[in-house]
Order: sequence, then C-alpha cells, then structure tokens
Amino acid sequence: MFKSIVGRILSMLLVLWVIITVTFVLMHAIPGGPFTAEKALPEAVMKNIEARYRLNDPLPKQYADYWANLLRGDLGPSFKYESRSVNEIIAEGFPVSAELGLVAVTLSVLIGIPAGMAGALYQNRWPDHLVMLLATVGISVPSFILATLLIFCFALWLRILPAAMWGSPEYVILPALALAGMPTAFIARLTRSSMLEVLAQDYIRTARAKGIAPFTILWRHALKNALLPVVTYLGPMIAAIFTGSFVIESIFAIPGLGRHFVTSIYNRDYTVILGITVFYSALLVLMNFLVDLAYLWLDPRIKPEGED
Amino acid sequence: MNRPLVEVHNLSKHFVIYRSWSGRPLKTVQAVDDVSFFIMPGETLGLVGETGCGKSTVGRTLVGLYEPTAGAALLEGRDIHATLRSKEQSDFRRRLQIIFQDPYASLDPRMTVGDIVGEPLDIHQLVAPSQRRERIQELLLQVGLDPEHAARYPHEFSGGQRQRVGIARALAAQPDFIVCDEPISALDVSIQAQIINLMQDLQQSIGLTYLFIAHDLSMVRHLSHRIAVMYLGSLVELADSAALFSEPQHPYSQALLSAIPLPDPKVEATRERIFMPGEVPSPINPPSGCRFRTRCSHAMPICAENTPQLLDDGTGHHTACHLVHPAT
Amino acid sequence: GSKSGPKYLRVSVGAEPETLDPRKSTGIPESTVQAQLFEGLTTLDATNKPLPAMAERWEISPDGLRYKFFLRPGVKWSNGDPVTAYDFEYSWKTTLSPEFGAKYSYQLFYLKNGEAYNKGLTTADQVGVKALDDRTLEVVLEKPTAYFLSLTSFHTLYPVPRRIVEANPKWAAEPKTLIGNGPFKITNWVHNSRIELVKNDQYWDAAKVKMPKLDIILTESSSTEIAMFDNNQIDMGENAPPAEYPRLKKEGRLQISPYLGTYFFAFNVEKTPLDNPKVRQALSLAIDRQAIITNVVKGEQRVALAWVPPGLVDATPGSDFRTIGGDYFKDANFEIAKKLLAEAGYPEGKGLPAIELIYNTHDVHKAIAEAVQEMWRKTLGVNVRLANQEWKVFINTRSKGAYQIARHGWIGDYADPMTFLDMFETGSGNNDSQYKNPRYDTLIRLAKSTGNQEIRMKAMHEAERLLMDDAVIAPLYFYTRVTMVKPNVKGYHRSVLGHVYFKEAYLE
Amino acid sequence: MDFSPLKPTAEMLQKQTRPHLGFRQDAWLRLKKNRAALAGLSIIVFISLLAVFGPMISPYSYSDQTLANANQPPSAAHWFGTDNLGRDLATRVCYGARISLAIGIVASLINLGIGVLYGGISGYFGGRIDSVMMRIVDILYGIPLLLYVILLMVVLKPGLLNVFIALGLVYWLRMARIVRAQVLGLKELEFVLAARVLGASPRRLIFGHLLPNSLGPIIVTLTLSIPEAIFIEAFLSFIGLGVSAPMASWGVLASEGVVTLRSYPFQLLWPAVAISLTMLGFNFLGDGLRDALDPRMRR
Amino acid sequence: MQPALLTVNNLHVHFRTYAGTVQALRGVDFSLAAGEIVGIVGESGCGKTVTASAIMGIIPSPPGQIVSGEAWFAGRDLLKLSEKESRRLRGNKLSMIFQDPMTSLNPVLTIGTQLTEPFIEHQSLSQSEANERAAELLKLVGIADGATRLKQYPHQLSGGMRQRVMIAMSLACNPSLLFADEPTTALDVTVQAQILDLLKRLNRELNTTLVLITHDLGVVASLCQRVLVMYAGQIVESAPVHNLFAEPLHPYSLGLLQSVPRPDFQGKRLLAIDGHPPDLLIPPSGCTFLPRCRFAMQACLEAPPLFDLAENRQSRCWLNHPDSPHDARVALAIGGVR
Ligand SMILES: Nc1ncnc2c1ncn2[C@@H]1O[C@H](COP(=O)(O)OP(=O)(O)OP(=O)(O)O)[C@@H](O)[C@H]1O
Ligand SMILES: Nc1ncnc2c1ncn2[C@@H]1O[C@H](COP(=O)(O)OP(=O)(O)OP(=O)(O)O)[C@@H](O)[C@H]1O
Ligand SMILES: [Mg+2]
Ligand SMILES: [Mg+2]
Repeated sequence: MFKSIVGRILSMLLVLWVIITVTFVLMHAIPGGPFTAEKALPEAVMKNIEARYRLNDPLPKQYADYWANLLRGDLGPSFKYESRSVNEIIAEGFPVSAELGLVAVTLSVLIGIPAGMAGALYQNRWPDHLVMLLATVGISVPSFILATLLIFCFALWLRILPAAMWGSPEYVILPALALAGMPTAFIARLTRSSMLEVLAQDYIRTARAKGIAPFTILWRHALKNALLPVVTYLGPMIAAIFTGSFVIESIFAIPGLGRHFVTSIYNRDYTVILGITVFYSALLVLMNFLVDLAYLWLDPRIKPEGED
Repeated sequence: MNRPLVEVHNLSKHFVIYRSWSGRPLKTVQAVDDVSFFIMPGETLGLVGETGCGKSTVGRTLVGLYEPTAGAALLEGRDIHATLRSKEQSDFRRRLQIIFQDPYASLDPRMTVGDIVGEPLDIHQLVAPSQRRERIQELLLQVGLDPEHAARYPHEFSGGQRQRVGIARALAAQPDFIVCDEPISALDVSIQAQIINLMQDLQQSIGLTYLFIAHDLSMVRHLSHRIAVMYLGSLVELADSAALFSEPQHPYSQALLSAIPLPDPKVEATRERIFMPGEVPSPINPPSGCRFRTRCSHAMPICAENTPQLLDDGTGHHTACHLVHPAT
Repeated sequence: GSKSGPKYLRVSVGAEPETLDPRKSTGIPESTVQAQLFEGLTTLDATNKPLPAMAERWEISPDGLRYKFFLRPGVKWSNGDPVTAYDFEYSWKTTLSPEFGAKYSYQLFYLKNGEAYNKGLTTADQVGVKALDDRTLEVVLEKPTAYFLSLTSFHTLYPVPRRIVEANPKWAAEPKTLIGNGPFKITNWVHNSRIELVKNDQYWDAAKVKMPKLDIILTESSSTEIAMFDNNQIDMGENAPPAEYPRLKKEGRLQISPYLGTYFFAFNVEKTPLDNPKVRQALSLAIDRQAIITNVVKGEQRVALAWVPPGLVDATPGSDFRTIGGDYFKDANFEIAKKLLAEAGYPEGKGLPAIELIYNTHDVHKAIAEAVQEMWRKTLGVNVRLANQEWKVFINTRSKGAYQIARHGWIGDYADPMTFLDMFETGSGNNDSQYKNPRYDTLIRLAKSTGNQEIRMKAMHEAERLLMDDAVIAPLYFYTRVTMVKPNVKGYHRSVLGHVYFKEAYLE
Repeated sequence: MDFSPLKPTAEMLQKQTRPHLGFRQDAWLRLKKNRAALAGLSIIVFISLLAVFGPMISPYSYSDQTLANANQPPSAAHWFGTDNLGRDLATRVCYGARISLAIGIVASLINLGIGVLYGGISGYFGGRIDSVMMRIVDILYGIPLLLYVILLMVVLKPGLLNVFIALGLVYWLRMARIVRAQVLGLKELEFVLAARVLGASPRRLIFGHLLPNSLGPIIVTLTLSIPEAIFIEAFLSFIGLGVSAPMASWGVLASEGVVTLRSYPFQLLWPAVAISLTMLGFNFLGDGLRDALDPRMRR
Repeated sequence: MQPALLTVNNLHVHFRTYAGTVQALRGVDFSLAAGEIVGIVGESGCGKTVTASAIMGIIPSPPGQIVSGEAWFAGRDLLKLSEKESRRLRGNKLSMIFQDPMTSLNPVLTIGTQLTEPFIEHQSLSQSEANERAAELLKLVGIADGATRLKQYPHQLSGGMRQRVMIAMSLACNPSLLFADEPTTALDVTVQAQILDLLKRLNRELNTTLVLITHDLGVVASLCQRVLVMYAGQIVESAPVHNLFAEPLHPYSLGLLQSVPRPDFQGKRLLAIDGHPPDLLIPPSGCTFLPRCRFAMQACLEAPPLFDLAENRQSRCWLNHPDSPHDARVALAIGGVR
C-alpha cells in the first residue's frame, strides 16, 4: 500500500545519517571531553589516553572511522567504562528497559484507553469527572515525583514492595506505575476527546439503529476512529520508553539503558552517546514508520505517505 | 458563440484499490473509461445512468477533484487540470463549481451555514464586507431556506435543507459551469421545483452551463437540452433530450426509460418495464467488448469482441451499439 | 530498620565502577570495591599509618631513594597462584606505559624515570622498579618522598595477576577472570546494579575475615539510597541527603568520620575586582561558616580557616599539621570584612560591580552558594549573581579561568599536606585561581626535594600562610564522611582518604 | 369561524431577526455558559494574580534567609513553612508562579505557533512535502536534547530567554505529529474537497477547516504540554539554563522538595499543589473551550 | 383492516440549541397496520426523519428530547422502554434505512464488518456465516462482486452503492417494521425499480410493515397503499394513495402534486409553492401553512384540528370544516385533478 517502501526505508536511513552527524558535531562542540576530571591530568598522561582512544585524530577521520565501524555493526568501546563496548552496554541494558517499558506501555494503553472511553460514554457524569480529575493530576505529576510518592507509600510505609533494584516481578511494579502515569493520563484524555468527536457522527446513529450495545459501539465503531491521535502519540513514546527513562531507572536503580542516555552525555562518553542515539533513533524512525502504516489501517481514506 | 464551454476528450479515471508492496496496482476500478463529450455555453447536459457507472467521477474530474488517468477536460479550450495545477487563478476555480451528491459530508461541521455560504464570497471577494450578510441571506432565500438559518450549524438541518445549503454555496461563487451531482434528489418535490426554476432562471439571465447528474429522469428531461447516458464507465448514448425520450436507441436507454416511476398510482399499477436479465457487472473487471452485452437481450457475438464506438446517426443522436451502427 | 536483614552486608558505594582494574581506576566507588578485592604492599590503619600487608617488611636506604620490599610468604591470588614481586613490577610498569594510557599513571611518577617512561622518553627497563626474585621488590625513587610508603597502599599501586592479565587484556571486566589478592573475591557483577563479593579463602589473613559475603549496590541517586536504607534493602550507604541527617542521627544510624578534603570557593585572582586581595579577604571573612555547617551541610564538618585539612601528621609523629599550623583568621568576622572592603575602595559595596559565582549543579552546592550570596549581600552589600553549570562545562570553565568565583572542593590523594599545597604552584594543572607567586613556588619545590620532614613541614606551613594571606581561596569547611549505617554493622574501618575496608567487618 | 379570505400579510411572514452570530461570538457565548470552563479560567486568573501581587504583599522577599528558621513547618508567620535556608515558601511559590506561568504560556505559544502550523502544513500538503517535513521531525526527535541544551548553555547567557529558545527548538514535535495525523484524516473529507473546489487557498483550508476540526487533540496536547514544560524548565535549570538561584520556578521547587520529602513533605506539597491546580484550571478551560468550539456538542 | 402494529400518539420532539428550542415535532399521530406500506411525504425539514428516529429511539440526546407522546408497538410503548430493551428491538424487529448513506456508514470499517454486524449481534452467527449472508444481501440489492465489495470501504463505493449497502444492512434481520428514509434517492431508475420490487416482496412474503419516506411521488404511487403528508412537524393529511393523487384535501398536498414536472411542461417553469416553511423555533400560532396558502382564510389564524373525513382520510385544514366556503373547496378539488 505504499508508493515505495524502498523509498521510505532510504529516507529513514538518511534521517539516521543526519542524526548521527549532527550528534557527532554537537558532542564535540560542547566543552569538556571524556577525560576531563576535577583533578586535571598531566598533559603527557592525557596525550597517552587520547592516543589510546584515537581522540587525537582529526575529527573528520574520527567521523569516518566511526562510520566504518558502525557499518560493521561495531559501536565502539566505551570511554568511561573500561573494557566494555557500547554493543554490550546496549545488549545488557535494552532488555531491561524494554521489559519495563513494555509493562508501562501496556498499562498505559490498557488503562488509558478504557478510561478515556468511559469518560466519553458518561460525558459530564461522575465517571467522566473522576477519570478527568485523575488524568489531570496524572498529567501534572511528573514521573520523578510519582516515583518518589510510590516508593514512599508502598515501600516505606506499607512495606509491601521493594524501594529499588531489579530482579523478580515485584521489582517491576513501582517503576512501571511511575512510568505509566503520565502517558496513561494523556492517552485517557486524548481518547476521550476524539471519542466525543466520533460519537457525534451519523454512523454512530446507524450503529445504534442496528441495536448495538453502547460499549460495543464505542469499541468497534468509535475506537478505531478515535485512535489516530493516540497511535501518533504512542509511536515516539514507545521508542522513548523502551529505551529507558533516565529518571525512573536512576530512582529505582534499574540497570537499564535509560541511565546511559543522560549520563553518557554528562560523561562525554562519545561512543556511548552516539551508540545510544543511533539505537534510539532507529527505533524511533521505525516506530514512526509503523505509526504511519497504522494510519492506513485506522483510516482507509488516508493516503500512504508520499503518495498524492 | 460556437465554441463549447466544456470539452471532454477520451477521459478515463481508474482507481487503484489494491497495490502490491512495490506499489504496483493489483486491482483497479475503471470508473470512467474513454468518455468524450462537450457542453455549449448556456446549455444543460443531463447525465444519467446506472448507479456506480461513473457519473460522479466524471463530474468530480471536471471540477478538478480527481486527476484523470487519461484524456483531458477543457474549459474554454484550456486544460482544466493543467490550469489548476499551475495554481494559476483561483478565479478559474470559481468558474467551475459542483453541488455534491452527499449534502452533509460536504459541509464543515464547525461552520455556521452563513459562513459556509459566505465562504466563496470571502475567497473571491465577490461582495463588499458590508454586503456580505445581505448576500448570504439572499442566497439562502433563493434556495428556499430561511435567512434566519444562517446562524445554525449543518447538523441542525434535515437532509434536504443541507442539500440546499450546498446549492447556495455553489451559486454564491457565481460560476460559469456547475456540475450538479444529484442536487435535488434529497429534496421534496415542491423544493425541487423551486430549485429547478432557480437553475433555469440563472441559466437564462446569466447563461450558466450545467452538467446535470440525476436519477429522476423526468427532471432531467425537464431541465436538459441534451442527455448523455452512461453505463459502466462509458457513454452509450447522447442525444437531444426530446429525441432520447421519444426514440431511445441503445437497449440500456430503452430499459432505463421504461423504468421511470410515474406519480400516478393507476398508471403505475399497469405499466410494463423492460426487464434486464443478468447481473450488474462490476467495473473492477468489466465485460469485454460492449460492456452492456451481459445484460442485453439483443447481444450478438460481435458485442463480445468489438467495443462499439459512440457514433452519430446524422441527426446529432449518438449511440454506441452494434445494433444501431453495425460494424463494418 | 527493625526488620533484621540477611547474614551478610549490603552496602551502597555509589555509581557503577568505571573499571575494577586497579591500574586504571580513579574514583571512590572503584577504589572501595578494589580495596576489598586487592591488597597493596602496605595498608593504612585507622590513623593512616602504613602497616605491612603483602609486604611483610621493607628496607629504606638512608637517602630515602631506595626501597626494598619483602613479600609475605605464601600470599596467593584468589585462584591459588602465588603473588610474586614480578606481579608488582609488571603492574607498575604497565600502568606507566604510554600505550596503556592509565589516568593515574602520575601516581607512579615518584619512581625513577617513571614520568620519562610515561612520556615515551625512555624504556620500561629504566623505570625504578624491579623484582629481584619472587619475593623481593626493589624500588628506586626519583626524589626522596616521605609519604611513599603510604602511597603503596593506594589502589594504583596494587598488584595485578600478570599471568591472567597477559592472557586476557579484558580480564577485569568479567567476574570469572577478575582475580585479586584481597580479603574478598568477586562472584557476580550486574552492571549498574550490584556487585557480589564473597570471602576469599586464599587470602593470607582469611582467618580475620568474618563476613561471608558483601552485596555491593550501585546507584548514584541519594534518594534511592536512603529509600533502600529505610526499606532495609541495604545496611550501609555513603550518600544520604543532608536533609535526612538529623533524623538518621536521632535514630542512631548516622556515622561521621573525618575525610581528607576541603570545601572552598576559588577566587580568580586575575579578574577584577578579585585581583584586589582586600576584596578577596573581605569576602572570605564575611562568610559565616558555622551557620552553613549547622544549617545546610549538617555533617558535623569542621569550619575551615586554613587550607590543609586536619588528619595529616606533621614532622613529629603523632602531631597534626593542622593543629600546628592553626587557624589563619576568624570565622564570620564581619567588622573586619567591612573594613577591608572599604579599604579596597568599595565602602559598603558601593562601586563594586556584580560578581558572578559559579557552581556545578547539585542541591548542596546550590544551597551553600545561595547562603553565601545572601551573607555577602547582607554584610558587605556585594551583589553576587549565581550561575550553575553542568559538571564538565563547569570544570572546563573553571580550569580555563573563565570565571570570577567558583565553588571548589579538593580531596587528598595521599596522606601528606603536599597533596593540597602543590595545587597552587604556578602552572599547576589544578591552579584554577591562576595564582602566581614565585615565593610560593620556591617553598613547594623545596618541600618536594627533601626527605627531611622538619624542613618539608616548615616550608609547607609557610606556603599555606602565603596562600591564606593572599586569600586566593575562601575555605569553607573540612569535609567529613557521612555514612548511614545500621547500628549492628561493626568492624569495618575507613581511611581519611575515603576508602572503607570491610576486611574485619561483621554484623552483630 | 370566519371563513372569509385572508391575504397573507407581510408581518405574517416577518419574524423578529435574531443577531447572526459568527463562529467566534457563538463560541464565546457558549464558553460563558460552560461552568467548568469558567471555573478553570478563574483558577488561572487567581494564580496569575497571586503571581503578580503575591510577592508584593508578602512581608518576605523570595530570597530573604533566616538560616536559624530553616525547614519550619507551616505556621502563622510562614503559611507554607520555610525551605532549607529559612526562606518563606509562600513567597517563593508565588514568585515561582511568575516563571512557571511564563514557561507554560511560552510553551503553549510554541506548540500553537510552531507545532500546529507545522503539522497542519505537513498534513495538508502531503506527498513529498509531508515526507520531508516529517523526516525533519524525526531528526529533531532523534538528536539528544541534552546535547544542544548544553551547547546553548555555553553559547548564551543564562536566563529565561534561553529556556524559551531551548523549548522553541524541540517543544512542538509531538504537537506537529498529532496535528498532522488529524489533518491527514480530515483532508480527505468531502467538506474539505468542497472548500477546495471553491478555490480556498491552502491557508484558508488549514486555518479555516482543518485545524478547527482538529481542536480536540490540539487542546488535549496543549494542556499536557504545559506541565511538561514546567518540569522541563526544572531540568534545563539543572543544566544551567534558566533563571539563576535564588529565584526558583515551581519545577525547581518541586524537584528540590522531592529530595526532602521524607522529612519535610510540605516542601514538595506546595509547588505540586500549585502546578496541579494550574493544570486543573487549564484542563477545565481547555475542555470548555473544546466543547464551546464544537457546535455539535451541546450541554 | 389488520390490527394496528404501531400507534403513535401526540409525539412532540424538541431540540435544544443555543439559539433556542427547535420544536421539530409538534404532535404527530398516526397508526400503522401490520403489513401495510405507508408513505410519508412532505417538505424537507418537516420532521419525517425525526419521526422515524424518535420511534427507533435514536434521537441524539442531547440536544434532542422527546417531550411527550407514546408509540405503541406490540403492546409496549417504545418511548418508555429501557435502553436495553429497545436495543433488542432495534435492528431486529425495528429497522431503518438512513437518508444520508455516506455519513451513515462508518468510514473506517469495511462494508463487510458493518453489514455482518446485525447477524452477529442479533442472530449470533459466526463471522463466516455472516459473511455469506452479507454477500447474499448485496446480491439481493443488486451489487455485483459482493466478495470484493465486502472488503472495500464506504468511500470506495458510489453513492448508490452505499445506499444499497444501507438497505441491505437494514434488511438483515427481516424486521417487522422498516422505516425507509428516502431509500432510493441515489439510485437510478432501474435499480430503484429493483429495490422497490425487493421491498414489495419483503412486504408480501414476510408481512413487513414499511414506512417509506420519500420525495418521489412516483415511488409513492408505485409502492404505497397509504400516504401521510407532513408539514412543519405535524401530519397535515393522511389518505389512501389513490385518493391523495385524485383529490388532495390539504392545500399543501395539492402544491406538492402540482410541482412534479410533466412532459408538457418541458422548458417551462415548474409550479413551485412560494415562500418557505415556518421557523420551528417560534412556530406561528395559527395554521403553519397559512403564509404560503392560496386559500388562506381568517379562520386559519387559529390552528386547525385534524379533521376525520372518511375511513383513513384525515386533513388538517379548515377547508374541511363543513362551514368553509364551497368555491374554495371546489378549487382545491379541481386543482387536484390532473
Ligand atoms: N440535531 C438537531 N438540532 C437542531 N435541530 C434539528 C436537529 N435535527 C433536526 N433538526 C430540525 O428538525 C427539523 C426536522 O428535521 P428532519 O430531519 O426530520 O426533516 P426531514 O423531514 O427528514 O427533512 P428531509 O426531507 O430534508 O430529510 C428540521 O427543521 C431540522 O432543522
Ligand atoms: N475513491 C475511490 N476509490 C475506489 N473506487 C472508487 C472511488 N470512487 C469511486 N469508485 C468506484 O468508481 C465507480 C464509479 O463511481 P461513481 O461515484 O462515479 O458512480 P456514480 O455514477 O456517481 O454512481 P451513483 O449514481 O450511485 O452516485 C464505482 O464502482 C465506485 O466503486
Ligand atoms: Mg454519484
Ligand atoms: Mg430527512
């Protein structure tokens, strides 16, 4: 159903190339390098280290070398973590982040969409008000506050869940909840709003005339129409959540990829910055591609991207 | 003025409904296939035919909503699509208007009826701002709506009222040529009469030209100078309306005319219709040769092989049928 | 924590170690883990005196340049291989080799030709370390270095198992190949999460090791640590947020120990109006340090009215460099401060342009900066603008001298005042104040070139006085190490350098 | 019964004319009738007034310290209590409102000004233009925010303006994608075709038809963007962009409050309540606005 | 005469809008016998669709509101049923063909999904069985290539096809009462004839009661047994089809009949009724047709009652009052003669 799936893939690769290049330039443009430390290293020592990591090569050469390695699937060694490669860091961190992300996304979809539907169905009655009040609070409480409150409540006060760390399923609950809070609220609001729009349409009347139950009408006739903005939101959101949230992983001491996202930049760990950016961007571009495909399924009148 | 206002040359429009992964079309609907006709200034051409035969598609292509797959449509000798594509003049747009078959879907739900009707006025600055409101009310009145309705929204109207809003909007643009895609089918007869009278008045006073698509053949006959009959994407007959009604030549036209219901229960109770055997073929894979042959009681072997051409019998009565114009 | 935990110690040490190869590491979390996995020639006792460890005894030549270490018989790596002098030689030389690119290679510049080798000017066999046989290590120094013995307890000078390392350069990345000679050995390492250590039966002093297992938790977030501590997921942690100190203290779960470091504001002596010593003095005197300690940092830190922190021996054993040096001025001396500012030409701050104070983003630094800003405004009428910067940007700005006043802190690398004082030598890489004083340089050079403790200490006291009189910095407080720890954790000890030794730790 | 003939008179046909309300007037009327929207508006006005006048009436300034009074719970002297340096929290929260509301407003403007426009154009034109524009969005999404924020911090002087610039660079991407999706769905509808046939310019189509019909998601996205921006500001000020201490926005106050939650919960409570209240206001107003702007949704 | 299947009494429906309350139905009374085919004709906007929707129970509410009235069907008042009960009837016993086929079909679901739904909902068929039935239905309404069409979306069909899909959908469960709201407006005459035949067959074979809302008097003539004429939210005339065409008893009915184009009128103006219907926001107190009426009388300033004239003949016009002027009544009668 696309004019050219090949064209789209090429454009996605182009996007990745631009992202890598810009990131490469930016990270070298900001002050400080991987070995900048509070205690300045003697010049000679610094030289040796830079030679060891080939940081003394001219930037264009470093850039070319990076690409040469990247094309071979090698994201290079970490500057900060001796003897660990970026490939290893991603291979170890991603499954953890993805597991957490999957739970969080599932939660937010499974709670957010029905909550939004309930809001639309009972517009301006108490279920609607309740859902919207919760959603508003959910939107205004960011994950780091929610996480802290959850820890406070379930770990320190009720003492039924661990406060941090990673391992058995009970470790997933709090971070997943904290992570899901804002998306759930947002999805609920988006769903409700587009659902209301759809419910005013004539074809809903047709469905009612067929004697379909209100819930089935919502589910089968209205949801698909209303899902467009939700899916749009979900695309980049999934890419971001699956590659880990820095805040949540730090607070819960979860060994995921998200922690590297921010710390690698603080550390000026060039290869990790690039590696994670490549990984995340590839996922993002893929997700947005899937979202565009989903449009075609959600609304058959939409023409495939690039077609006119 | 002997030059046609609108000319259509070998127009085809195919819709792709399935594509392969590489984008190759897998299934196409041949909605319109090789259709040619012209309309003189101030003339009304009626377009009738089976549902789904491509009438709306012809109309929509004429106003530039669809790009033709092949062939061309000209307004005063200028290729409509090329001109529109060149973004040349919005004025060119204004001159070509359409009244949509579907009244509700074509009205913006968030606009008041007044603003909907006023939109062409705003776009083309047809009236001074001070006159805008008056003009809108005048237009609403013309199509039989209460000027008070200007402040209401489309969903507050009945089907027929919506249709009239669409008509008022098309008229507001002061076009030269209007494609009327079943403009009156949703209206009750008295309003139909009002609208038809209005259309005729406008034609007489400012020389409007119409392509009039309708199923109500008595209305078509009443309004049109010439009538074209379509079947499954092609023209099968084109003649003066009197000639067509008095002596339809194509078997499909004959069947069609025989099916007109008359507003008289006594007549209705006794009349005969020409029965068309067979199933309605689909434009997704139309029959070879003459497309009507599968339902034609006079079908001959040649009909399956040769596509009959739309030929003039010398009196301006064009027919595409091997019975009428035996192939040589 | 009323609930009792498991029968082993769970301790949070901070962030994920960059590496556990002792030759390469620089940070506190790393050295804390390594201190359990490895052992140097010596180890420091609670008073920072070097005790025999891998080395059973040693001989020092009278000129203080030549050391001979005799290894304890029967010391073994955790895989059972013997620890030999060759391992030490190998370890030190690789650390110094230019290709190896170790950040702390300069900790071995005391060795003869150490620096030259690191700069690629000479070869490895010229370096002053040599195994004479399996059990004897001979070390030749460039200059007499009084504190060299205590340096041998530092992680950069730990031995690595040569056989293993040569076979696998990535040996330190995997628990399987990470062989050490310390009281514990590593069994598991989940990056960014936890490191599991168990008692090393091959350790020479294994009889004293009571803890069967150490669970080391890795997290950089202080709120995580305190939550885990309160939730009985850890027994000990180093990073409780100051706001929680009073509560922890009340619960008897806070332990405060000295830490060899000074928190201070660095003045950029090249930027007006800070090029005027009187202005700097005025600013320094206008700080109420005690108020900051009691209300902001809360860790029972000591008011710093000098540069070198307490805890370092002076010339005579048992004496303290700080006690002998004494304080150089009075805390919160507002009257003098006002007077000095007036003398500098800015009575009540009039005519003084706004000064910018930069700090790296951290809630404690921010609170201190805000408090000081307010003190300066109130007492001196000085208008100070605060600007925070991301860590590496901050370091960059500070070391380039592109600032007026900057928050600073310095932790000693070794137990000698020099680790503080040579920082302000002209051209020193860490002289962020851009201080240039030939007299100061002479004193430092003098102290560095002699093994005579009397002369050394005198020169260093003198240098410190210069620094204080010129008010190059405004010292705020001497660090303490604040640990939250359950009352039942006993037997561990920590050095002023910040290392914790769990060798003899146990749970009551 | 009088069956004499009657001539239909003009006044029989005459009706009193009601004023012809335009879409906007009509919407305003309906907004006024919407209680939730008015409540929302009042909350926002109330908080804005607090932001403007609160610090003026307060006996304390946002930076006045009394170290000995640090971390006091709410009392008569300090209604909201004091912070770690003994500053009056009530004053600081009022003062923070200035910054955070400014951030919220600028974030909305960015979302509306850039995001909605960008998405509208991309969706409307479709084809190649859409492809290129969406790939640019992908690129901006992909480049780590922190990198250019640090660069900005180095290049520019700290201040609120930089926060605006940082937000302006990327803080419209989600809006753009959501609007685009909406427009993609809408533009095939017949009423858009109808307007096209009338010769409506792309501008008219986008602003007159497509965007008004996408209002629901736009408003929802907007109301989400405000609190998010408030906290992004806290993050940016962590990097060194943003207002310098001791001024503090709600986001910064809340981030600091989280750290001391255990011992001094009120330090988190007030900024959090302020943010939530504002959001409640914006949400009520947003929902009311959406309902008011959709003629099909009545009562 | 069979017993009444549906009896509607005094139905009032209002729409609350911000501009005011639109009194869309202002007292509608009629009854339908089982197996009857009744046509409803009337000016557009007079409330035909609202009448059908109200009985179906699908008036959008808000803004719509059934103010008063009852609709007895099989011994129950449809207007008082719970949502659940009325849902069981809808699409099953009661069915409706909607006027606006494009917007009445869900644009994002395939024809197949929408068409099979009643089977699955009311007859618990499996999807594949339902698909089969759906394809049969499509064939019944004259759409070829059903298998492909079922997989298509509404926007890919022509107007007439959509309308036939709507018809097929409403016939799915063999309803006993079917409202057909302008079911053939988008159809060409041959297909229309086919559909009308289909409806007739349904009526004959299954005794389905058919309410046909249409503007096409030809269709009325060919199909209906009885006609209701509506104007401004009320029924103004009710008559067997022959009688209406022969002698309309309401000036509006006469106007309707006269507006139809005739062969001999070719090129001339049609006889339209001038003016427009009243604004239902503020309906006039007297006869609503008064301003447009050729026969206006003083009495018309008062609202006329529904005069019961003969069996099945009713008219809401003062001309039916025994005292009304004779010549006017004659004029009305003559006007009705074609
Ligand atoms: N949702 C609504 N809000 C306000 N008014 C409405 C609404 N729906 C219908 N109306 C009004 O109710 C009246 C009756 O409408 P209805 O749809 O029944 O007309 P109709 O007889 O079916 O006309 P048509 O033949 O044109 O379809 C109209 O005047 C219309 O304006
Ligand atoms: N967008 C589209 N995609 C695919 N097929 C289409 C599309 N639009 C129309 N068609 C097909 O083209 C054919 C002609 O449709 P068109 O709407 O022109 O018919 P019509 O003559 O106007 O019929 P009607 O009288 O029923 O309105 C039909 O078979 C229809 O299914
Ligand atoms: Mg059509
Ligand atoms: Mg209707």
